[in-house]
Amino acid sequence: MKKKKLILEAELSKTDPRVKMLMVKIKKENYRPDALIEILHTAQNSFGYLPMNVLRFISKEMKVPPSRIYSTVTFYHFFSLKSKGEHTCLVCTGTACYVKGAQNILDEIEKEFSLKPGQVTADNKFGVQTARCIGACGLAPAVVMDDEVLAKAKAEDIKKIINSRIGAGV
Amino acid sequence: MNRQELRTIADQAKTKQAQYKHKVCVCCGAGCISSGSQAVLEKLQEEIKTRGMENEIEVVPSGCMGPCNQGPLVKIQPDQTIYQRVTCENIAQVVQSQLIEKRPIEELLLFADSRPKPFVNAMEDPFYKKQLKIVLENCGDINPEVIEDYIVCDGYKALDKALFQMSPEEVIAEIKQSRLRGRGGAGFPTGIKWETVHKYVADQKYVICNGDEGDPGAFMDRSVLEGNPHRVLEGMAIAGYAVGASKGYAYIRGEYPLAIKRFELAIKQARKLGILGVNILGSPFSFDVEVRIGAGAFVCGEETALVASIEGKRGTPRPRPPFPAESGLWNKPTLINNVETLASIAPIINRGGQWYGEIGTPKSAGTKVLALAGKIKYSGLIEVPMGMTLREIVFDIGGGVPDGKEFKAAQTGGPSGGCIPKEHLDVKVDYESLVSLGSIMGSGGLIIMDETSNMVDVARFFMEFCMDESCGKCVPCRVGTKMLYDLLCKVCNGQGTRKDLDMLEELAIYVKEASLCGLGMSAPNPLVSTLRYFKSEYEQQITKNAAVQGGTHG
Amino acid sequence: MAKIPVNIDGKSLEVESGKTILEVCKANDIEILTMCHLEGLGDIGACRLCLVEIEGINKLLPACTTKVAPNQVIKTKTEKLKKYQKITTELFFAERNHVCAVCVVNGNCELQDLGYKVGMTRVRFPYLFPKCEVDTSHPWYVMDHNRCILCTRCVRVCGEVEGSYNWGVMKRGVAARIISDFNTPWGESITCTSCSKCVNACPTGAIWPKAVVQGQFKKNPKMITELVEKRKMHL
Amino acid sequence: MTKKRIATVWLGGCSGCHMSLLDIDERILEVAKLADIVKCPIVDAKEFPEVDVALVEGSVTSDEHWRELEHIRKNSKVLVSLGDCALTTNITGMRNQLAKEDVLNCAYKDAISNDKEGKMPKHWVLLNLLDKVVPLHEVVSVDYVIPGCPPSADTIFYVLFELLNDRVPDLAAERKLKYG
Repeated sequence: MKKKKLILEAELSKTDPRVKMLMVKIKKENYRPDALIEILHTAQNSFGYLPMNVLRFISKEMKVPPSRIYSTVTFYHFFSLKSKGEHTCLVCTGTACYVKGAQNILDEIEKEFSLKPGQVTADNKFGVQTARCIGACGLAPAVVMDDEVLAKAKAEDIKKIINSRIGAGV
Repeated sequence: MNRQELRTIADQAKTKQAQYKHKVCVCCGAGCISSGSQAVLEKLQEEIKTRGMENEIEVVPSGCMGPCNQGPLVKIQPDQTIYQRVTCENIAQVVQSQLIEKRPIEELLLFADSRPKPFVNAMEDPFYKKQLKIVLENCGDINPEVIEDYIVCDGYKALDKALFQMSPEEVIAEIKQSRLRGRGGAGFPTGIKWETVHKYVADQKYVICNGDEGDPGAFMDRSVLEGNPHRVLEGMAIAGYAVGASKGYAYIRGEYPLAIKRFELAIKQARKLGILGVNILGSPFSFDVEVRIGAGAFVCGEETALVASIEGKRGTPRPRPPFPAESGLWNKPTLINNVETLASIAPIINRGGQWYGEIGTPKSAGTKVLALAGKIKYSGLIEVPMGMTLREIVFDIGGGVPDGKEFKAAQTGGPSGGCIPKEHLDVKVDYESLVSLGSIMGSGGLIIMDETSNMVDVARFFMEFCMDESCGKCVPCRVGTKMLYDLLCKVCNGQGTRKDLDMLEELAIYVKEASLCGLGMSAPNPLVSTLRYFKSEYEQQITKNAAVQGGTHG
Repeated sequence: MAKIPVNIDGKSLEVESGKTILEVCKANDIEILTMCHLEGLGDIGACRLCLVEIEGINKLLPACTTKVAPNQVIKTKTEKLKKYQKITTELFFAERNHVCAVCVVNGNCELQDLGYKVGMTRVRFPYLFPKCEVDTSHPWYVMDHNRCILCTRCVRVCGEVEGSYNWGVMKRGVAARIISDFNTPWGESITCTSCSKCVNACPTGAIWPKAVVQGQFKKNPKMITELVEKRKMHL
Repeated sequence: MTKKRIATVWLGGCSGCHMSLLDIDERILEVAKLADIVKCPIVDAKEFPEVDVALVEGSVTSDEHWRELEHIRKNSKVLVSLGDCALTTNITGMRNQLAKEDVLNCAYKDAISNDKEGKMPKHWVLLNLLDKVVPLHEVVSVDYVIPGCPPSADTIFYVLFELLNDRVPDLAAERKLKYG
């Protein structure tokens, strides 16, 4: 059986503004272990995802056992251990969107970019995700491109938008 | 601030509003924002300013107005005219024609493209006429980000009444008399829940607002939190007073950033006015609320899992008893109510439990907010009295199925609910009637399916959802839902056998009865209800297979 | 302690109030099947083997977490319960790769014993055959996820008794796995004290010491119970 | 009384169950009084004849096994899964975690005993491995089972003897269940 190598990531620098923000939040929550999820939200907001060194940092600062942190992070959909990509396309697969053809959009994206939900392109430019329901059922099928909700989405348009974003290289 | 000052604020705000000739609300619910209402709002403000009409016309970004599919929506008060699909280009025309010349723009009116004669007063349109708005009464008419707007509409009056004219026992009696039932899905009588928490003696109790609206196809709580957060806050404070809690948590889905933002703003504003905090409105009662952001786990809608999540752990449920009312958050007595339940509290206190109890059916009192979506002409958010028939909701309010297709089934209650076929279109939408058909009221999602929907596939879709969302703690749900999903896939792929159908039925009952929490107990519902009403579709899938059986392996 | 009357399987009993149904049954020689329960550890009601029927309650409740109440009429051996116990057992076997023939605890396994007790002759449900890792990085012990039934006895003994919180559960549903620290190899754990409590708490062949061969290892879960009792004595 | 006819078959297994069957020793005489063993890996018979009882060892690992098992089912009054492989796939099922290609490569190309240019066996008369090994009851209906790896001779004899005497064996009630 292959042994997983323990990857020793670079220690976080305390001068990193993102780390500072995280520290402020941890202090504000008084190092209380029950605020773990709030703190993870803060960390993910500033880092974009939850890299292992950030989790180690939180574990050390809050004195919460590693297993507890890892089990919490992997329980919730919202937290990601991997980078989601610079640009993200989130396709809602809630019931209303499903009934109105969300799967077709996902299929088309997979055809065009060879990405399945949860995957990111090799250059980390673009990632595809699904959500269980973003609560925009009246506008089904809904797609969230970066932070913008696109109502009544059509596969063709989505592909165009994605291409223009990746191409723009912003 | 004391109660006198609160009244002064209300009076001042009222006087200020009276000077305006018109109030123009631009819907800034999440639906309309994604249709571009933010730009419309800015354009409108600019237009009013350039015309120098700021003292005549009040422009308000409001919460959800209902027909999300037609957005962005703009509502003109007091005429009650709603314009649909308003763009920045239309704004000048709207101001000129409607506000100055008092001439409604026919082609922009709500449902202008689908009704032979659209209504100038939108409230006369069947979409609105059949509704009864209690929870949503101010939603779409006030600016959810301005506390004064809420106070003008008798906001926090119920809290004032409860704190100064009623004992906690009287508040509970009023709620009991209203026969309000939990709107989160199970329909447990709210008054009895409050009474239970009230009777436990503890140094600390908690009130939790459950805004973890996880059902795919449901956006009622989201709209309430976004459109009228103060109403929920008021409900929480009254609940806190009644049960003796000084601390509240609002657990809101991380997927609803706007709702979180507005609710946090509402808390801040209320604290500033002394409506939250120590000695509320000068009374001895103290209460404060904190927001907890959900991180994406459907099972956290289950109250014991919700508690675990607020404690910062994996959101796994635990067996009940003990119920949270006895031992909840940090093992203290905890009241957990859904957003919509809490939003129903203030009107009940203001207008009396008897008034509320007379709405709806004998067993299910009051109104229910429903989210209409799927294959339906007018999708969106509606509120109807309990006991309205499904037919009225789908055809009179929702306008029926579009594109000349035929209605096939309505799915209620999300992944915990079932499918109601067209034979039962005349079912009354209330807790008991839906249960008798093998579905549940749930949180209020109503997804309409037309003849093109494959019901076996629908069952598979929901089973996949439950399998993914199973926390993995108990065996029936963890392994059972996976087995059911695999079997359903097999049937969908045309490889199922009669034996598989029998196994589906056997396992479904087992998962339903042996699972630990509500997720597992209700996970088989969509499967069971489709098996009940659409068994022929399952059988078709199997007979298709009978012809090829024996040769497909390898 | 106050005594209250209850009726279990037709027998009228006077039992101590405040006890769980499981404790009461044990004290009165009424057999209840369990798997996630280990005396001394906190109960979680997860395996659903100890479900009982209680008159007047329309749900099946786990005996391990439900306290007895006065005049309760409890049934522990109805046909329905027996059927469900059998299905649960089958699902345990179908979920992971329980190849008894090559397992170190073959013949000394709580899961096998459970199968014999419920009379499981075969698993009617399709085996899932998940791909599971075997973590051999610890110098003395092995964690074999093929045999794990997610009872979380190891997780609880590690946190509640040893206090080192090496074990946790990651992900959810059928993808859930027991993890050491940050899902890192057990041998590299910064919290594990190598105390072997998890080895003895584990009911199956999921955690075992390296120095044994197939069918040769006998666990001692009672040791955990005794340890917890001794700790309470403050000698 | 006419004698019953017994067949024993060995699909994807190690023959250990048959060894255990032979371990019933002198009790084979009791069986012989009641039945003839008309087909067995150690009896030279080509076709599978019609029988009263078929004991099938091993799991279904290839298309050939599948066809054979279907044939056995058609020609047997009572079909018994003999041993863990037949029941759970046991050791043979351990390859189910892997892709079929990896399994074949491991055996025919990457094994140390192979020359560097190992060749995949590919001919229409050769059997084709199934993607997944399956237990007997996922292919045909099975009447009785004898778990164990191998089942003890006592258990095998018990089941066989009961069946030959037209009684219903009940391993659970007789406390004869044993896995592994």
